[in-house]
Amino acid sequence: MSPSAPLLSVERLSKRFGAFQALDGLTLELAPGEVLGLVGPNGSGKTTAINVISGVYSADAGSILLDGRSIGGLPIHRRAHLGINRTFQVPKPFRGLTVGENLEVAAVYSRADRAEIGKCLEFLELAPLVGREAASLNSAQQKRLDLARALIARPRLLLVDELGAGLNPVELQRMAQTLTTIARSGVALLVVEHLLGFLRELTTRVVVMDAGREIFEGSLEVAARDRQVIDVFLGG
Amino acid sequence: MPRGGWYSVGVVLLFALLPFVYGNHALLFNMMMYLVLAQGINVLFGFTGYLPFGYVGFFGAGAYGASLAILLVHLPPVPALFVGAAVSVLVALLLAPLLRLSGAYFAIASLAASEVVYYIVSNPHLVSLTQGPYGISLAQVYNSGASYATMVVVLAMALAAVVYLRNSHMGLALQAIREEPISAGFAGINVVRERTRAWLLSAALAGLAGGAYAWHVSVFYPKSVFDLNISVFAIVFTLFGGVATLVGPIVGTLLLYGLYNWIGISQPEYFQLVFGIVIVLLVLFLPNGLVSLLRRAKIHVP
Amino acid sequence: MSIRPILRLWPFAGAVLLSVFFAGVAAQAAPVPKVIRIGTLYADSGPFATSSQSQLQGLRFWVNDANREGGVYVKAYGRKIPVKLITYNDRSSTTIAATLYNQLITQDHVDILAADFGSVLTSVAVPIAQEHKMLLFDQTGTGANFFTPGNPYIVLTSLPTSAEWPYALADFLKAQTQIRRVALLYATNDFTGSQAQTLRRRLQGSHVKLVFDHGVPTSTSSYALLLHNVQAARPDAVIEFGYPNNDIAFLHDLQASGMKFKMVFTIFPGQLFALMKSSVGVQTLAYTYTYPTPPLLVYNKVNYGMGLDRFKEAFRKANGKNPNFLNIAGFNTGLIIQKTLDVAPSLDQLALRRSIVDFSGKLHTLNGTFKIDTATGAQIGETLPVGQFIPGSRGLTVRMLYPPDLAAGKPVYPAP
Amino acid sequence: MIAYTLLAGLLFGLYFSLVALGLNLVFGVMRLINLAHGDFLMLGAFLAYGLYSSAGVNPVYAIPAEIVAFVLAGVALYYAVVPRLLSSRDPEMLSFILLFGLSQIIEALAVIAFGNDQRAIPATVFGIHPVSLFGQTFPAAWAVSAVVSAAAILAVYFYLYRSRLGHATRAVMASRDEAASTGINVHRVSAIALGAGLALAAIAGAFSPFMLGSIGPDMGIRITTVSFAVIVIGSLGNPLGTVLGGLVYGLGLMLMETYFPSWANLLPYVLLILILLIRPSGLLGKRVRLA
Repeated sequence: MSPSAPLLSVERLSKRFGAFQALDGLTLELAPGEVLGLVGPNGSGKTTAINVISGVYSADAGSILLDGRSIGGLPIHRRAHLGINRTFQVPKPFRGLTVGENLEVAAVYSRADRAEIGKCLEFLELAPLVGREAASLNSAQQKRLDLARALIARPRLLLVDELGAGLNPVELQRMAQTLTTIARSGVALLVVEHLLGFLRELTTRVVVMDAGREIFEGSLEVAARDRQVIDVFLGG
Repeated sequence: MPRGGWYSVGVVLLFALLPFVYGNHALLFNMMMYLVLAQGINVLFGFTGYLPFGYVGFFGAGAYGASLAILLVHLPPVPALFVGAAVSVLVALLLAPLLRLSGAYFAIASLAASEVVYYIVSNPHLVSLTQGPYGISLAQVYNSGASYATMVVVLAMALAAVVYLRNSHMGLALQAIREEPISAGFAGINVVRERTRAWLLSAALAGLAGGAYAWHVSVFYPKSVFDLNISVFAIVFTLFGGVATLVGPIVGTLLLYGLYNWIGISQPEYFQLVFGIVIVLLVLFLPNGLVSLLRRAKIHVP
Repeated sequence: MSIRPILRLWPFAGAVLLSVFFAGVAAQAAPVPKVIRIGTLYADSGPFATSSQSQLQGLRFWVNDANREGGVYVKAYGRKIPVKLITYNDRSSTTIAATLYNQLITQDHVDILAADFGSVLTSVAVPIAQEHKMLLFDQTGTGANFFTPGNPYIVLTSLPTSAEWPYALADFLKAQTQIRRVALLYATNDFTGSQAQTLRRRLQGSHVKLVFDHGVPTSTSSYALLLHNVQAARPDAVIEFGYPNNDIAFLHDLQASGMKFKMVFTIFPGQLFALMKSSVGVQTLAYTYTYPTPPLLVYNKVNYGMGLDRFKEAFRKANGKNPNFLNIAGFNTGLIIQKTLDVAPSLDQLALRRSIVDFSGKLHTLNGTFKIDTATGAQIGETLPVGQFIPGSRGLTVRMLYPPDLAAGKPVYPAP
Repeated sequence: MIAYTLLAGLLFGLYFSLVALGLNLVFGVMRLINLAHGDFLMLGAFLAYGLYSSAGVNPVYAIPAEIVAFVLAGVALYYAVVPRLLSSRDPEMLSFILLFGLSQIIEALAVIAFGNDQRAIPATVFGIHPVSLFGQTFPAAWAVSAVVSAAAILAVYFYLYRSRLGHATRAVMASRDEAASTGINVHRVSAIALGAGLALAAIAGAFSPFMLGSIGPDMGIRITTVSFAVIVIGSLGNPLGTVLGGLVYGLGLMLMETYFPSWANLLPYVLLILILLIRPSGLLGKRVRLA
């Protein structure tokens, strides 16, 4: 499908929490610069997929390859150094630090050029807030800070978890542009999103999940007419 | 001068000069000891969020490590002090897996760990090694002036460590870990390694303080260097002043320990009551300690 | 921005303020004494509180008694001077005690320094006194390692060093032909650990065998299971060495277990009789053995200060209760201080020590013969005999058993 | 010998279950570790001691007084601080520190009120004859304490599984938010659970003079740690798992006291650390939150 060799390739990934099978053999691939949407009803395993790929949880079974190399056993910071980064559904900035310090610490420990901080602040419209404590930012600002913290580490694969939730239409529009710009620079994006309108701005290719499994892969338009997909969303 | 440097120099000079005008050196010595321990708690709790109830375990390990280096290996006291610190760090390394536990579990597990160290050191079967419950006598190296001077140096080291953390990326990284350990990982920080380093640094400070204390009193029993009240005092002083700052633990120790020696000498049980009430009020009304009042007034606190 | 430089000065300002504060506290020392200042510590809480307070009560009784006569005669000044007692509360903590001993020496400039009760709270005073060249009147701190020939700044006033306590006990056991198997249970601290060691050494090579020999932490408060182990060793005699809390818990659990041994020995019923009686009951104490001390033990050869009967009466009048041994120990410390001031040509601390050496062995108080090892300052005069509690119509009385010159009868063995 | 040790272990095991039960109940309902647990036990011990020494009341008859006093204290404590804490940013750590402060306050007040002497209630209060059990003789006080412990554990079982209040309590244990959304008065249920937890501690306290040795104001922190070890061994948040933890601890302690007495002091601490590190879920039960 993808013209170039895959950046990320996930095979038969499984994860169980007690009696609950959150991931059940998920398989997907992502090329550099590609944007893939991950959709599905609540509890279908989207966020778990991101958590397992990014290293927050370890998988019970299956493999995660980056550039063909297995990263399944690596701790989070090693994955970050290899180019995987992410945002959170509920943003998790370092609340006691200033905006500037949030990015400074990420830049230093990602071995990034300190000059990137300024660019990143500009790019995400955070420059005026540089001296503010992160805890004092509003939710949309915290989301941008979360994203900035991820970008400063120069990711090649960015996992985006429900970035649209809670944003107003103007902010949504800007965020879509921002993510598109990021993708155009060659970063692969895996986007978990409820807001299909927002997702449509970013990509046409989606994977639909249900009960930890992929039930559809293809364009958003085709998915909207797919029988199984409709059942899952409406009947589920 | 880095942020907070002048304050540190001031405090160290204060304790270097006070003995010339004030004769109760034991009081000054104990105050320095608590300053060091409060900063050690600060390194761990303030910067990483782990509350070590059993912090006194490192203090005791340092006291015993230094004493045994003097008694068994016949080292001079100052090198022995570093053996004490090394013993503390070794104990901390053994206990590093405790850092996998969160919040209250860590606090209680660390308390249990310090009791384990205490019961091993004081076990009658180890009399030939540790003197068991019969205590240590360092009468042959007793030197109150030199041990006082040593504690001044240890204090300087403790303050320098916190000034470093307040000004360095490591300090920033530790605070990031405390706030959001997962995000910290994505910021590229090796969470396990950084907080283990803070844990070892904190243990080393307590070990140095313990060694200097052992030298200064020169006769002590296991119970006196593994006394849980030492942890309690240091924690209360730190919380009272305000964590994750240089000045908070200093202010907390000088005020509360000063007050303790002023009033507490005649009515100590009322002091425990005051401590308890201070803690409860702090949690309910001022969880970030006294210095947060200054912050609210927009005064920068190093 | 202008506030910054001022803030930087804070530490220095603080230093000055603190210095002024402390200097203010320090600025008072009288060149000509209107009073003789005696400094000591006590514990009103913690494990040593009961004992410490009794000892202080005895010393304070002596102070009041001396001041009623216009003070004590001080040879150095050729006249009577009132005595002033300066005390602080160390809460049974050695850390606090160290600060407070320093406080007494450096801030209050006491003329005479007396230690708190027991080895633990005395231990920190030993190096401090030596450093400040103050003679430490060690009242009941019997730890053997306090007394070294190199340190003249200590003298033990009211008890022999603990290692000497079981001399009579060991000889008594060896003199009983029916006793062949002895169980020894002791708390692991200086005080009782050294007694266990002495007993062990002195019984070696005799017909008496230690069939059980076990140390427990001083904090032990339950002996039920240990007693079971002791019973399994089938001893003829059970010797328990502990602090009062240990002895109480031991006797308490012994009674609860329903076990009977032919001979049971504990330390503190002979020193703190009233406390032990109220804690474990007369029934439990009956026929057990102990080291009787004054007031249970009466020395008749008193040549200095009140005799026991006069003391008991005066103490009862002043405090509304009968004196215990530690009251007498504290009072006895006062007597030794009084005698020292009476004969010492100056208040120089080494002169005090030399005078004590001079009257050592010649002084007989209600606490026995005061005699120190002149090289180390350790007490060797006051000995501890062995006695047994015998129930009678007037409650429990102590029958002296050993050494022979004090003996008033034969032991009731085995205990009924 | 071994029979005696094992039987003594069972008696002590039941008693230690009671010692820790209240701590686990409170943890289950509120997810907070009551660091003052041991101090409440100490207060219960002094209440029983006071009733005995002033009026000769047998500790068994002191139980109703303990229940009334400590349920009231628990409910009052709950409404005074807990709702405020739960709404703060880091409720777990803050409440932990607050309860630590409370523990200091209780200890200090106890010293002021009772002094620092160790106290004991004579074992003769239960008669002077030891009790015979499977051919072994034990102090009567041990048997009485074990029977009272078993009764208290049964009472907790009936409260949790056979009463409407208990049903609501278990719902709050499962999920505070979901319980609230189904109309359960979460605060009322939690306040009662805290009261019950303190009362259980106090009942254990009434028998502590016989099982733990003499009582004093400073006994609290050690008991809190031992209790925590017991509930971690059993299972955190599962009150009946406490019984398993208590029995394991009681048997372990008696075996150590018999065969390695000088190392017995280490037992609760070593067990606590090992279980937290190796099997944080306890012998039964679910996950402990890891950092």
